Amino acid sequence: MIELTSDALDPEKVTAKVRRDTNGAVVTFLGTTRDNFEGKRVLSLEYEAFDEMALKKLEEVRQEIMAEFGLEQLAISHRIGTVGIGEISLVIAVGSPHRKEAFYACHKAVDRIKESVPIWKKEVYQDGSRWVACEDHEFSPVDQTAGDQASAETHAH
Amino acid sequence: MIELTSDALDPEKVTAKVRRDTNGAVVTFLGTTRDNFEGKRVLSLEYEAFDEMALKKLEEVRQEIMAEFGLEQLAISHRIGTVGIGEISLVIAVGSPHRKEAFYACHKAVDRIKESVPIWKKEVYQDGSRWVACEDHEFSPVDQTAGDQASAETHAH
Amino acid sequence: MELNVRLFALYRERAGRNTISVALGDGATVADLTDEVRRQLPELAPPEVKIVVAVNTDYADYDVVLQPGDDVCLIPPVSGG
Amino acid sequence: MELNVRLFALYRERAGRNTISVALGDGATVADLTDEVRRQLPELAPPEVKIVVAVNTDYADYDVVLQPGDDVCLIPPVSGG
Repeated sequence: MIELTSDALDPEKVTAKVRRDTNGAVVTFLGTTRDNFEGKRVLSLEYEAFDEMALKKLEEVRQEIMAEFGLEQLAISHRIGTVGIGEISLVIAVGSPHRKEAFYACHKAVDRIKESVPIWKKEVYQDGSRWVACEDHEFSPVDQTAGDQASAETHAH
Repeated sequence: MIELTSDALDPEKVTAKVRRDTNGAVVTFLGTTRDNFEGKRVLSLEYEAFDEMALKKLEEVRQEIMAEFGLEQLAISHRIGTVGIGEISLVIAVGSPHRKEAFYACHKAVDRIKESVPIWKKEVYQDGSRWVACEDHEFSPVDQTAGDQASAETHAH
Repeated sequence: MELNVRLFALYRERAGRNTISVALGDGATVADLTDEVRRQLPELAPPEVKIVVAVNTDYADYDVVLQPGDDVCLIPPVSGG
Repeated sequence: MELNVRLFALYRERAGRNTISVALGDGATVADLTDEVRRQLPELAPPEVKIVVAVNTDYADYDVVLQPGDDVCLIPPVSGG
């Protein structure tokens, strides 16, 4: 149910993993690469992961969220390497008997992944690039240590 | 962006309608038919719509939600007729620059549809059937009149 | 005036037909219509359940005055999704 | 003990390499490690930014005592998703 891959992600495949006859709701999140950042045109994104730890942390997030909402189906696929504009970098699919839990669990899973999993994204511009820092999130961090960090700075090269 | 059809729904097609290079998030909801209701085995579901009004109300929900969350991409497909167990009866896809709005808008769209659009679902059992009544919802109803109704009763035939 | 009232789902099944014909005086409201419907078809809905009415594909309050030629539909509790 | 510390993303680029070698005394903690890293590579992070450390693929508090052979990695601000 956890995947880290340099291949293009297939949302249909990830969603299929959480479909069950006992479930009435499936909520899927797709993270897609945007073509702009603060008015600057983004050409592509490069994702890098600390693979062993990222897989472990993704599975931890998965287990925590499932336990928290009493769910049994949650699948996560994260892409690494170069991801073109408009392409999918992250797919999270949650299956649940009822929709409320599916929505909350999926939303929280995205937030947790963004704040606790060692994956980094670099925006590539015409005239340089920038490692993106963790976005603000609505749910309290899993690991407060990771939240202490200031934003990564822009640096041309 | 609004569809009422007796054909099988294709989530990929609905999601594609809301993908944009300016969007960083897509949230998709699939309503799927469950195989049980209060311990009773459900064989299939039959959806009936007051077509003209349902299409109009679906478009109203779409416009309201987009205005409320400042979004431009929201697609809804609802299936009618016989829907087998585990099959998809509803697809809602929301595209947004940021994930929070996408999650909230999609969740609210499902709730609004369930409380205000003239579509009815009948659960078919081995020994009878039952018209399902509107579920509880978290958001306040669009039209209070529709909320006044008591549950439909079970009736064998 | 004579109005053709359309029935759906639960109400269609309870009435055993798709439409009923209702005769109303000039200036009759939606409330007058549901009173007349309940007289004709007491089995449609228990007295404590409000019958929701759509006029010309919009939900209509009980004080709305009906016009000849209005498209009137009875809307049982919805359950889409 | 001598530890090979792995660097990723922003830190890797700032250091211009994948790993650095850090010599520490017995009983050294994660805090001692980051002090030593900052001495070797002051350009890695501004003083006000805490350097997050993973030991054996888990986030480690600053008072954790390091052992020879530990897998130590420096984790710049994450930004997956």
